[in-house]
Amino acid sequence: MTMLLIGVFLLSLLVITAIAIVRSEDLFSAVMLSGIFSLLMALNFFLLDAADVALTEAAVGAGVATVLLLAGLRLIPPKEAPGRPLRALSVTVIAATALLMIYASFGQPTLGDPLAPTQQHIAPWYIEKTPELIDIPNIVTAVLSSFRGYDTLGEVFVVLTAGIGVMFLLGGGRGKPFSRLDSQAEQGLSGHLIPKVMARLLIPFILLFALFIQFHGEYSPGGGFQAGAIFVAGIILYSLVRGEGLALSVIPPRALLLMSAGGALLFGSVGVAGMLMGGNFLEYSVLAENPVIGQHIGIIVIELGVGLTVTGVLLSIFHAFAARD
Amino acid sequence: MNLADHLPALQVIVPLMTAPLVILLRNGFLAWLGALLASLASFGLAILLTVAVLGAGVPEYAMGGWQPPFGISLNVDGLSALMLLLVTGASTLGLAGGRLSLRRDIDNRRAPMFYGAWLIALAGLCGIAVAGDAFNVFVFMEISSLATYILIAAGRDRRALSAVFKYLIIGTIGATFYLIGVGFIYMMTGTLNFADMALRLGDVIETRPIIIAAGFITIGLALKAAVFPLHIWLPRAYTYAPNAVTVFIAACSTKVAIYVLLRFNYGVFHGNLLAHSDLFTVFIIPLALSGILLASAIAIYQGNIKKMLAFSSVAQIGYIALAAGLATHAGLMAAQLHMFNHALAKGTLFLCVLAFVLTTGSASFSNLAGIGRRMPWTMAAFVIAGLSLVGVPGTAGFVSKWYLIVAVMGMPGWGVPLVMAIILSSLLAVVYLWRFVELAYYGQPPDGDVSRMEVPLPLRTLIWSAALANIYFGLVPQLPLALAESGTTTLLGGLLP
Amino acid sequence: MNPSTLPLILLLPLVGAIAIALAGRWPNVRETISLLTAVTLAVLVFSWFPEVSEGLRPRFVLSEPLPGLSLAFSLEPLGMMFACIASFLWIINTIYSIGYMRGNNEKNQTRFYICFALAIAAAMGIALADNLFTLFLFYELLTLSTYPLVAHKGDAKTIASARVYLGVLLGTSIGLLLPAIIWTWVATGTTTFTLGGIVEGHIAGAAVGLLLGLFVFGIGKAAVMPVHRWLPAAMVAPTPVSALLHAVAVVKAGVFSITKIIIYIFGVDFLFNEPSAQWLQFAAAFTIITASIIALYQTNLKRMLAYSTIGQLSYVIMATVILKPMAEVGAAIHIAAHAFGKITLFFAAGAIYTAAHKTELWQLAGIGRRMPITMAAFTIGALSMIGVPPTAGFVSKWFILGGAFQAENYFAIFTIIASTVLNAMYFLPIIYFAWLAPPAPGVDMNHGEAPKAILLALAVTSTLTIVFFFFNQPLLDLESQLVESLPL
Amino acid sequence: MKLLGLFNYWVFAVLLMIGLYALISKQNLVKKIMALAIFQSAVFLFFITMSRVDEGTAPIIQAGVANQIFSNPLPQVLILTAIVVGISTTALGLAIVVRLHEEYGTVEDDEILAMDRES
Repeated sequence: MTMLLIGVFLLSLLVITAIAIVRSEDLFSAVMLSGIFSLLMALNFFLLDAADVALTEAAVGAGVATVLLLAGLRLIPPKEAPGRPLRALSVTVIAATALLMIYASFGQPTLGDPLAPTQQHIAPWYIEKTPELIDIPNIVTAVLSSFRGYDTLGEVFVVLTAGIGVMFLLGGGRGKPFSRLDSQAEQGLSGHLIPKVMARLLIPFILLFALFIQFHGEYSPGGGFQAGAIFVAGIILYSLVRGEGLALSVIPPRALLLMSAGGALLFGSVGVAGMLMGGNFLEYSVLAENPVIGQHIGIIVIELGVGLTVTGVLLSIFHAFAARD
Repeated sequence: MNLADHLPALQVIVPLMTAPLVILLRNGFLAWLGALLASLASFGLAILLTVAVLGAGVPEYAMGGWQPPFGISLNVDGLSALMLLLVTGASTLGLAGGRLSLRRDIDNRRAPMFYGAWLIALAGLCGIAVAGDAFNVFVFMEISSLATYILIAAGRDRRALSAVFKYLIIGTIGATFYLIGVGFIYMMTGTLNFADMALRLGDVIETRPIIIAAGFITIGLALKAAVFPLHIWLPRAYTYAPNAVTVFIAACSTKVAIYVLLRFNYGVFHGNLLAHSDLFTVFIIPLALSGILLASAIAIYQGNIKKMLAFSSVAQIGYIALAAGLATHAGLMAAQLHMFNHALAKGTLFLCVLAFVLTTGSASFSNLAGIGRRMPWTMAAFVIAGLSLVGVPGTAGFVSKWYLIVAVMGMPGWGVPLVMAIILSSLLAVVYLWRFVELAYYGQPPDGDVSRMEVPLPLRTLIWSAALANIYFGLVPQLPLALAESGTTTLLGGLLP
Repeated sequence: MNPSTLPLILLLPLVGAIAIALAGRWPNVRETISLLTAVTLAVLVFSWFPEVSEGLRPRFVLSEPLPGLSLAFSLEPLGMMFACIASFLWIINTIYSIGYMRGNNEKNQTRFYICFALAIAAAMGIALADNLFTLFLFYELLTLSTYPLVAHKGDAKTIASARVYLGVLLGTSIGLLLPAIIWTWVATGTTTFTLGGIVEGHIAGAAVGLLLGLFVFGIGKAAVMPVHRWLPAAMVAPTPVSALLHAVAVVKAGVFSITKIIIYIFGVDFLFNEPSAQWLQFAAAFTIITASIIALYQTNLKRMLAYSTIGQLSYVIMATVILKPMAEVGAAIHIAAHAFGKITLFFAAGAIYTAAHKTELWQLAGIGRRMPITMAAFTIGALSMIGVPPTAGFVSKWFILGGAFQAENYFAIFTIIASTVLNAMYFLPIIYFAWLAPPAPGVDMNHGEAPKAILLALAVTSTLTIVFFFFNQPLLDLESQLVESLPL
Repeated sequence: MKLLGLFNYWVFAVLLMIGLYALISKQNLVKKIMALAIFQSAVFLFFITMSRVDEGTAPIIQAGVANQIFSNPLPQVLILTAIVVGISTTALGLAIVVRLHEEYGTVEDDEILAMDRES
């Protein structure tokens, strides 16, 4: 009951934040609010027993998205043009839809109902079979990378596509090419002592944490995607401290491209290997004598692929935005 | 397992896995070549799958070796094969015919990214066509959509950017609506697999969430499919995209959304929700009808050939939606045939437009006056494909229109007015096409120059092969017919007469 | 002969068209090819004549795109006759065209010959059609391939007229004919032309009249009012094209299709006993009389001829809907008779235009002395239109009237007589003025006869108009087969 | 109690509509992208709500503890994917907005539309 009430409180906050985002005319504050929105959302997910999702939402919604929006706002005016009249028709349609959905909710199973169809079909099978077939503690990781590994392959390609798109749109044209970035002009925060020292101290830990998330994903919440996002957060922090150019020299753009494409290829080649060794695409069981070991190998390699691609793409995107002026 | 059993997976993997390799290339030509080869290979795979479907059938493919509904399955039936042929064929046509045009639109340095996106779009569309899992469809829908946004944004006109942003917003809303619908169904059935869904839906049928789900899915996919009046993103996106891209997406991307709509409405809901077909019919037919008539009428007033053809696409989507909305055997046949035939005609038309723009540099009517005398071969192909679009007998377009009209006549009470609407819109199609044809043959070129300036022979050959395919499938439509027949059987599952 | 060679009849002009396209750079070669194709085609078509006369019905299915809808060809008396007329007149028209096009230095001659060959191919397709679907296909093809011919000149006025031409023909065919075909198919499950009709037992009552209406007005080429507008509009075309439209292919295809549909889809007997179909003879009669009256008021020679054609076409339709054996034969023969007469008239008009650049009626006064051969031919043609013996027009009118008496259809008899009088009223004065009146003031009379090619063509067609009066037995025998099953 | 159990779904509906409303009525393109994020987040909430089960814990098997009740892992997996799709869309959309600003000098939708009409 207490949990439920906390949930209600958090959700109400969520709605208020959402309204504040929509109403705010200053885009900077809107970006900050949407970071808060994501954190609240992550908290909610945590309450709802979805640790992996909470971690991801925090890393992506509050972290990556905020940084991206800020990088974008560097290039565009941060003020919204003053208000325009509401359109009565759209308001009516939207309100009606919302009421309809609320009306429909009375036919739905309530929160946490153990008899809901979702808890009866398929999901129990995952929970029951994971120890036997895959033998890793984190069921979410098992489903993500093995039972529904094909979706995850698709997810990696979505990320890669976004990377391709940003590089295609911002990588050419009027912006400066990567190689000619002037490290003199962009000193970042290096003039400020305290952030510099703090960051220096933090960065190694962040990177270490990322590696932990990457390789411990089978046992605890986490995996390639979250690891990539956190790794990127570390690099971005570094670049804030040391200026763009130096951060870039740590990982050259061509290497980023190789990472992005290589990660996706790595994932795919695990699948093809399964095919060559007599199984179906993405069938890890055939990778080793013992099917369970095969699953382990498959999961570790594809998670690595996911991590590589996510890191490569996110860094490319960040640099593409940063290199534009 | 032998290789033949892997065909459904290979259909997706081949273009998907080639894409990261292509973006690593540094040379525009090599990237194009790589993309073309991968696209040709997928076309070959689609043909193999088609042969298999028409033969013994294609067995279900369990991804990762996990049997559905626990794992993700790939299912290929006649309708999927039809879509695969369309998608891979259109992609190959666009790439093969678009070399010269793309070389102009996209600078060499960014070309590998562009071709990578092209292959990802292709893989995404193929992925939707073979998917047997509702969430997997969402993932691949997003893959193809994101990649398509990139392709459209590559247009040289700055309006390509504003068009693509609108498309991105509406496309995402559509996909999210779809996801919500899937969520509601999952909530009530606990499964994501199409076949399993259809099986388990019977128990919870007529509950509020399922009805809401049907609404969300239908509206979301109608947004993606640009069913009138949810089409606002389409004309500008088609117009300002690079010409080769228009050849590709105009022929197949909206049809894939309709494909998913068919899968859901018939494969999943229909057998369970008895009233569903009536609801669907009542919802979709008025929209389809107004699309058929209004979009055709709007097309008449366009001054840009690409925009005119784009509005024509909206009208043609109306035909498909109308046929699909009839919820009869004949209607589904007509819908599938029209998808195939319209893709054939539109692909050819846009390929001709590509050739026009290649030589004259613009797609506006004023600039294309007299083009028929300057490029007689291309223009003749345009006329043939245009006739197919109108539905003149002897062309592919007639076959599907015939089926459509026969299907419509079978509707008690609706028959005659619907037939009249279809015929009226065919006449409107004659008007808008003939406006251009007349201008092309008898108009005065802007600079008064009427010397010959045809595109190179390989491109002309390609254009003519596409045009002749319109005639071939008008006289020998057995292949699409067989596929549509097989598709209809699986869609209805023997539920309807 | 082997029925599988039937498609050759279509293929030949198509191949001719391609050869003409390739030979476009050398006018002499191009025109030789045109002529050769025409002659070969005529020989090929006529070689089927004996077989069909003997009662054989060669049939060949090329493909079957949809169940029940096939692309099939067959030869039966009506189609045989149409194919013979069209292929034979094509030869003469080609000769004439060479003279005309060169004489007037027309542009884009290659396109002209290509489209001409395509139009003939389409006409052959209509003649050989074994079912409504095939008929419809070639009907549309004929419209499309003649459009560039009508728009030949390419100026704004021509384009506008060509737009009317295309708009009316395509509009009616898609808007009315196609639904009619679909209706027939849905109701009967077939579209194959069958002697005795296929509709009986499937459609009855007022629906029959409606279906007939869809067919008659859907076939705009037959120019039953009010869908006749395209024909006067098409007068902007060069004269050989007018000849093609009025005599060789287009309008003939229209009335041929209607006749064929009435005989083979509805069935003569069935329709005779169906009161709801009776409206058609009134529509035809209205067209005959109105067109004749309008023709009276025309001042332009070609426009007058156009309205004359509209009236004559409805003769055929009128004859068909008398629905008596003799009248059916008369209808068939009138297609041929009118073709010979009208082509002569148009050739003469073209000859006058080529030699003297005259288009208006008042300019023709006294022209007979300058162009005696042309005007002699014109006179023969005009007499045939009125139906004066010894011309072709008399033969067909005789049969039509005979049929009307058989049916005791006094309305038809009256219409035919009234229109004959009207025809005489607009043709005879021209003949009189051309031969006997002095030239109108201010008209340049310093011209001679038309080019030889034109005169040759004129001579042939006018001779034919007369020969047909004396020598028509083979055709009569052939067409009698149409009504063999019916009591004469 | 039963009503409170549906509260999550109501918030889902309200958030969804807030997002949709902002998408339709806001002219600023960056704002539209943020609205898209809210719109998608609502769906995440919807799925995750479904996955929760009373007395359950996150679906991670702890050694030595028997008879644990786990929340449903499947919606969580789906939403992990959907979050990634969402951020990818945001990134691409933002890149397009940056390019639009370079080409048109504004990021207000109606102003861009007006410029498009002129050309």
